[in-house]
Amino acid sequence: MSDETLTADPPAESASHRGSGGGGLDRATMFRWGVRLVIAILVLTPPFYFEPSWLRVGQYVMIGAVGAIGLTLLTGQAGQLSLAHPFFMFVGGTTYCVLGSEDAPGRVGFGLPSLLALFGAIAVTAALGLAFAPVSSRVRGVYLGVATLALVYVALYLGQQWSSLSGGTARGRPSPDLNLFGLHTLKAEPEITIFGTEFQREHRVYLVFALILLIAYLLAQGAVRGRPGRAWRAIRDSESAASALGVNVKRVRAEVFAISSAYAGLAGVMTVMWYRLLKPDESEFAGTYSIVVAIAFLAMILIGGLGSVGGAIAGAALVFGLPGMLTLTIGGSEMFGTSGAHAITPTIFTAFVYGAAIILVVLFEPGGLAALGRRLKMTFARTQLGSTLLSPKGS
Amino acid sequence: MATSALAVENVALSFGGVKALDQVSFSVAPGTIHALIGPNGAGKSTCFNVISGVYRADSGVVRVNGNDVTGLRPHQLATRGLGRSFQNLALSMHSTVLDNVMLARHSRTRGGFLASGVRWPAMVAEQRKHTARAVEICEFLGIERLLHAPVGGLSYGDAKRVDIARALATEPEVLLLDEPAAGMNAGETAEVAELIKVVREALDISILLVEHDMTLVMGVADRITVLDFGKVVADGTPAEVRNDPEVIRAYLGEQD
Amino acid sequence: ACGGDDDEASSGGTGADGVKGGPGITDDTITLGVMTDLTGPFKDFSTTLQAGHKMWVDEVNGKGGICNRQIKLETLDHGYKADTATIQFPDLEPKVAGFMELLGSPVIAALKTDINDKQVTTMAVSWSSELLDQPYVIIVGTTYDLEMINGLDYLLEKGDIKKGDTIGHIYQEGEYGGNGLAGAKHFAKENGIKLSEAKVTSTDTDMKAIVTKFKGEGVKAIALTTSPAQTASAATNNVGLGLNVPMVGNGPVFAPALLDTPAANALSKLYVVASAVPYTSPLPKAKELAKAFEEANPDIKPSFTVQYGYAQGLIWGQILNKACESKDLSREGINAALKASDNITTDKLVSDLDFSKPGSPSSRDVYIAQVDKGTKGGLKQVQGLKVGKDAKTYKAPHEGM
Amino acid sequence: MLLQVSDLTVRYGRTIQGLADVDVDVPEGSVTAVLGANGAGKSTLLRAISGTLPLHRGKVAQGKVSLEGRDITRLDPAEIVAAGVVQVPENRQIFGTMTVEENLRAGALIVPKDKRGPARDRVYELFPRLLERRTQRAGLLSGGEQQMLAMGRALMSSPKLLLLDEPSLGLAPKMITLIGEIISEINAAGTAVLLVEQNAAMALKVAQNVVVLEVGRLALTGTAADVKDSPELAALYLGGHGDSHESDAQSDGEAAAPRTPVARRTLSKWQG
Amino acid sequence: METFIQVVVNGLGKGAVYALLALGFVIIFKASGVLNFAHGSFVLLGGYVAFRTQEDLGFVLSAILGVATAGLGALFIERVLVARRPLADPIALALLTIGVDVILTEEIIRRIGLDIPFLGSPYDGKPVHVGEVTFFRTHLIALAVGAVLVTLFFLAFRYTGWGVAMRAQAENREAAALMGIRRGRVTGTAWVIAGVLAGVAVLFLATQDFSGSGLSRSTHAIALVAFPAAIIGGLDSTGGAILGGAIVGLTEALSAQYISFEFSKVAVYIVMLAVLIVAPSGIFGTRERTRV
Ligand SMILES: Nc1ncnc2c1ncn2[C@@H]1O[C@H](COP(=O)(O)OP(=O)(O)OP(=O)(O)O)[C@@H](O)[C@H]1O
Ligand SMILES: Nc1ncnc2c1ncn2[C@@H]1O[C@H](COP(=O)(O)OP(=O)(O)OP(=O)(O)O)[C@@H](O)[C@H]1O
Ligand SMILES: [Mg+2]
Ligand SMILES: [Mg+2]
Repeated sequence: MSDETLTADPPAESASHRGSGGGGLDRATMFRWGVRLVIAILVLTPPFYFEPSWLRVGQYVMIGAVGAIGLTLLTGQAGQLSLAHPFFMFVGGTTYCVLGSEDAPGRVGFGLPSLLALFGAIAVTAALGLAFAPVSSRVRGVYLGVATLALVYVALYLGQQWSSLSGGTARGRPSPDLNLFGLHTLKAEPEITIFGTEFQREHRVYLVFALILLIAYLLAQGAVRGRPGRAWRAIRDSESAASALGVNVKRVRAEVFAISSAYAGLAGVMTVMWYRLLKPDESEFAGTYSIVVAIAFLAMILIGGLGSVGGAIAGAALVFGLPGMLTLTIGGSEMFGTSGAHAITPTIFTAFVYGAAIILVVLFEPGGLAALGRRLKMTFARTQLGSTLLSPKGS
Repeated sequence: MATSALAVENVALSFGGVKALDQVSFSVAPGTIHALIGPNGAGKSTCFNVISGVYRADSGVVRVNGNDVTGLRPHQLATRGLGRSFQNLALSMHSTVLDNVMLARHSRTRGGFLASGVRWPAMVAEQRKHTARAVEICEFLGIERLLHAPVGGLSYGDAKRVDIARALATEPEVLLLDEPAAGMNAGETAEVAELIKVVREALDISILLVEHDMTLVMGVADRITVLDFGKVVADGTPAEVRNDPEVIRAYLGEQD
Repeated sequence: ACGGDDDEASSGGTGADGVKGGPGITDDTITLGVMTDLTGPFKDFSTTLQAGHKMWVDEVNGKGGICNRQIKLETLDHGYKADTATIQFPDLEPKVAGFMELLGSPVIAALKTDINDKQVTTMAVSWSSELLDQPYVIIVGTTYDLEMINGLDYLLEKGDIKKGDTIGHIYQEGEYGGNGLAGAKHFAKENGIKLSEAKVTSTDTDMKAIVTKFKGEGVKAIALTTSPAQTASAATNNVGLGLNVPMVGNGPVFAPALLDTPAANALSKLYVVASAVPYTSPLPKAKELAKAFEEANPDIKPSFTVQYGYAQGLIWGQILNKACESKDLSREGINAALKASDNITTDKLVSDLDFSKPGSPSSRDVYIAQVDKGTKGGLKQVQGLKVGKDAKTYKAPHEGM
Repeated sequence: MLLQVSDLTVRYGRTIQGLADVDVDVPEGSVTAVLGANGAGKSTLLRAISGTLPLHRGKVAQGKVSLEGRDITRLDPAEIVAAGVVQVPENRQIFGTMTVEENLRAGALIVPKDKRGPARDRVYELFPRLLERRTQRAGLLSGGEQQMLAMGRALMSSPKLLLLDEPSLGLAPKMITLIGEIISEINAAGTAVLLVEQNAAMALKVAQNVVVLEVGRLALTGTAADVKDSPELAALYLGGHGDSHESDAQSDGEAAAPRTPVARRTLSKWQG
Repeated sequence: METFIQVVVNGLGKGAVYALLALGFVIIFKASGVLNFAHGSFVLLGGYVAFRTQEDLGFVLSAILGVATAGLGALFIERVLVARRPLADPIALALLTIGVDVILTEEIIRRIGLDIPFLGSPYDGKPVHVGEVTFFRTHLIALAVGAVLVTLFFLAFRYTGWGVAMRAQAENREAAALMGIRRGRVTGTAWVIAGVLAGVAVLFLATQDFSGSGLSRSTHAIALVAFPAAIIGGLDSTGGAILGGAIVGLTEALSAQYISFEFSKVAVYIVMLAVLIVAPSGIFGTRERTRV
């Protein structure tokens, strides 16, 4: 990607060197908080306006965003190409189900509290990511990309073979409810009413996902701007230099792979919650944990701008969100044929739009949406209003 | 005799048929500037690579402050007070200058994914302290204006300064500089020479220097070792080396 | 897709004619949902299935509809993708009284809990007996396990296989193949026959390795629970590698388009077992439908799903009529009508169906047809509706719960 | 006039100005030296001539480069090479994964087949070290060896105009002398050379004309003899401290503070 | 024993086609550093054109037309999309190929509609029996064609300036431009060749000897199976592509026979992982070595 995308934003700690000094509530800070407030409102209010279908699209986007953040850390920041996300999603989802549900005939379950199961899933995927170190710290570039593809096949195979854990391809196994201190996220009943507003299941799932995404985002952003991020970018650019400066390259490579795996594992848990079902795929080319999904994640982080955490979310909105949104807007439309051998059905149309969107992004903004955002910000900063609001001294 | 800051003893390394280093021995006395010179391909950078753990020598021993460090990995050496710059600028071209320099503080600071992620206050405070130091070093090298510029857009000479700043930022006891003045004109080279001296004085460290600019070498070095075809062919004070006929023949050429 | 319209549709009140309404019911229409695959692997299958639906809808509406209401279908294509279907479902569900078609095992699996939560009666286009524990899911006809048992019974009767023989079974990963395998296992156990299993995924198309293995093991017949493409490859290699044994497969293993491929000649030893009539069945109703279909769709290759789709309509018609009689077209009313239906008939397009015993397949009878290039639709009926001896005794997974 | 650069202004990205209104002439058969501090725009000038600016996200904003009267300002680099201009870029840029020999082959792609062998022999004769390392991966050569290879690769073709960006970078004193001799020799054979050098002594020895750049602008043009003979000029532009001629280009055109003189810079010991 | 021989014969036959596909990946990767995800759709494109024209033109002409279309299609994509972004990172270009792949595949599958397109009727489905062992003609011809094409390519690569130019420009665009190498020509040629190889491969892939579905989404997917073949051999090695193809074909066939069919795909990847742990750049791939 273009140079710009690969640059981390200047580290937060360095702000003091840019002369903003004082630290009081200057206009820039106010502006920043204002922007955050607007985003928070935009993200948190949809449950009150949108229908369940649309909320599901939103939830799905957030799953993609969490996974994509993990991948952008690994691929964008640390330069390790990985297609193994579906594998870790699958493992995360499976672990959550195994830990969180009761033992049943033909199905292993530990019946742990669901929150514990959630963290267990993250821990297990992180550990597995670490266990892949012999490959992830030795193999590089495209070779690593295809090597990680092996894991997708392993997931497919294990999902089929190990049905006591996965539930088998035929039926899968239901997701345990996420019980957040008495709040049943996934159960249809009871509906909770707060301040006269009904919180249906889709509302609850949406808000819980938003919370997870927020935490995932903040952690990643902090790491990127801080010490780990510097090490990642350093090994991406020159391993020997990084190592001569005191970075344990093998360890950092293994660690970032594990972190990325944990993100994927979390996305896997969310996936299971979204479907309320864990179901291994029947084939490697179609399904929830398939190669198509691996490529979709790659597309997200590239569209978003390699290495950019915010961009990963934007990329997820496009890649995971667009098809759903199109389905809902044009799904039953008469404009498209639904019969006949060669009809352009909404599904095909959606694929065209998706493909075209990818091409357009690369052609017109090779730095991804993150670069576009930066550019808009720069343009805004040059306007009268922008310069007053954004100038560090608020002058 | 005080233990030397850095000692290379009978180090040999060959690549295929090429003997890049052939029983090389020399030592750097504490607090001195020691130059390593020799024709192109003589094995100077290879020697640096062996000292800093990038290459593993076929035989021989490397000591830092008297301790045997042979075979340690580069990052282990970095934490033992060995800092180095690179002949061909191994910088992160897409990162900012400050980012590049801060990397050198990696092993001196704590803070993994979670601590950085939640911006653990103790960690943030520590990072701030180290950032201030990184900025101080950049000011010292005269690149403070470029702190937030991506390295990729710098001119060659400025990039070279970033590389030196980064080596300094590891807070080394022994500093290895590989051609720090390459790509600089006479005035800038004099500036670098001055900086090297200041560094030695202010930080009280030992410096091993590879450089082809004789004005610089002769001006700053306390002692010089000359390599040719992987062998030490001369070792002495600048004055001795300058007049060594073997050195003139192999390296300096007929000066006018 | 914004709110508003579904409020009227889902008005739980009672209509002008005193019939209790529900989602998808208005005073003059009954809306049924269709979630199908028009772009993915089941494109061929669904295209003709939709034609069958349409024939039924037109016919019923021509006669004044059901319960004085016109039937309307809301169709969505999910392309065999569970995620798309998961998003579509909450959008479509409030608008419909029930689902005329829900296709695709990953989709059905993903929507199972939603279907239960919303209590929406759903006709699944899947014949897995694994689904029989679902109170709101209708399976029309015999399940895959029973199809397979019936088919193998047929070969046994014919003398193609006997006790002590080995037979090979190629089956697809997932609900479909798993259920077929359950049948084959039952048959093998009952008859002292050795079973060599080979699992494939839906995207595998080259069966050469498997047939080579079967040949090495000396199998006497090949059972298939596969996709048509896989069937074609298995058949070609069966002949190509010189194995040449009879093959028997579940309903979905065959598609008429295969007869236009080079595999056509190799397919003549394939027997297809299904609870729906073959396209060219001599049955009068089947003939009538075939004729109507060809007139309306000259450019689409015919297939048995034309009649099957029509039969699905007939079944829904009987359920809705029953619900109408009880003056209750609400979701509960429809499901109660389903549960009370112990003898639904479809002019023999599908065997008679009994939905009153939860866990038990609605029928055990099958048609057996042989692939025949000369026949339209490619299948020549070789045995009318019949239950094999092992099929009678077989106990489905959720039976007797 | 072989090469005429007139009124050239170059920008990197949208705002960074690399060169402003620069005029340089390279007469046929001459050696012209380009001198200047780090960041003065020397490499930028060569990139503008060889057409490789776009590869650095830069573009010619104004002005013109013409070769023998033909406008080559926005031509593709390959076409400019075909027109007879070959550049040895800054920082070597050899093909690291290819062997020494393959690097030389890559240098001779535009040369008729029968000329390739002799050209290669000549390079090996000039740099026997390269002959010794013929089958070695170029990326594993020492810095100086790579520099020799970069030079040798350019010598494989016989251009009208050779652009050299710091050919003495990282070379031992003896090798620098040799490079100087080689430049004079190919110049004598008819090739004009535009030479960017930090080693002013060597540059002044081989060059007839001198151009000095300062913060992207032309500070001086003259003959080598003039510069050598004028101690003030020499001190000001070639030997003096770089402090006064600092580039302000990076900081969006804002006037930047010059580097603090070395004498006033200090570094305290780290008290960690 | 016969079974074993049969298994090996099957494996090598498939391996030849994998090698053709793998070589296509390798060439594009070598010339432009791009991992081409659209390779599968080149396969579909060539196959589709050959299928639609074979009734009118006969097999030979339609095959030539199909191969040519695949080559030109690849060139078109290179010219219109890839070449437009000379500065883009190879990964961004890989993304571009994903976009192209989605559209092209979806469109061709839509056009195929309910047809089941088969190719290769002159040699397809006419096995030769030698004792108990069956040789499929499709496999034999694929082996022969593969050997010839790969050798030709290898020679061209070795002994013409084109090979050097290609590697030079993949490694350092600026330096290559300064050698007078025209980027467009070199990458353009590479894409054409890759497209042609894909077009040739489909003439074997869409046969009943190879698949039961003719040309379908699965054909497209097979192109992805060639990934491990390219990787095992080493992405920048032509000889490696051949070896990789053979290894993948044999691993698949042997593990399907002696372990289980469903394991065979995993087996291929496990073999690949094992190779990579020992040789991180494949068997013949140039080890990424840098010095400081
Ligand atoms: N990794 C390697 N593999 C093979 N040969 C190598 C390797 N590293 C160095 N060499 C060879 O060893 C010799 C010494 O190289 P080295 O880089 O140490 O030289 P140097 O003294 O630093 O020269 P310069 O002044 O040109 O930088 C050179 O001839 C070089 O080609
Ligand atoms: N790719 C680039 N992007 C942005 N700015 C650039 C780029 N390349 C050069 N510059 C800027 O343009 C100015 C001129 O740079 P140039 O490389 O031409 O200097 P130079 O005279 O060759 O210096 P040196 O002697 O250090 O090589 C510098 O200020 C530099 O920061
Ligand atoms: Mg060196
Ligand atoms: Mg320069």
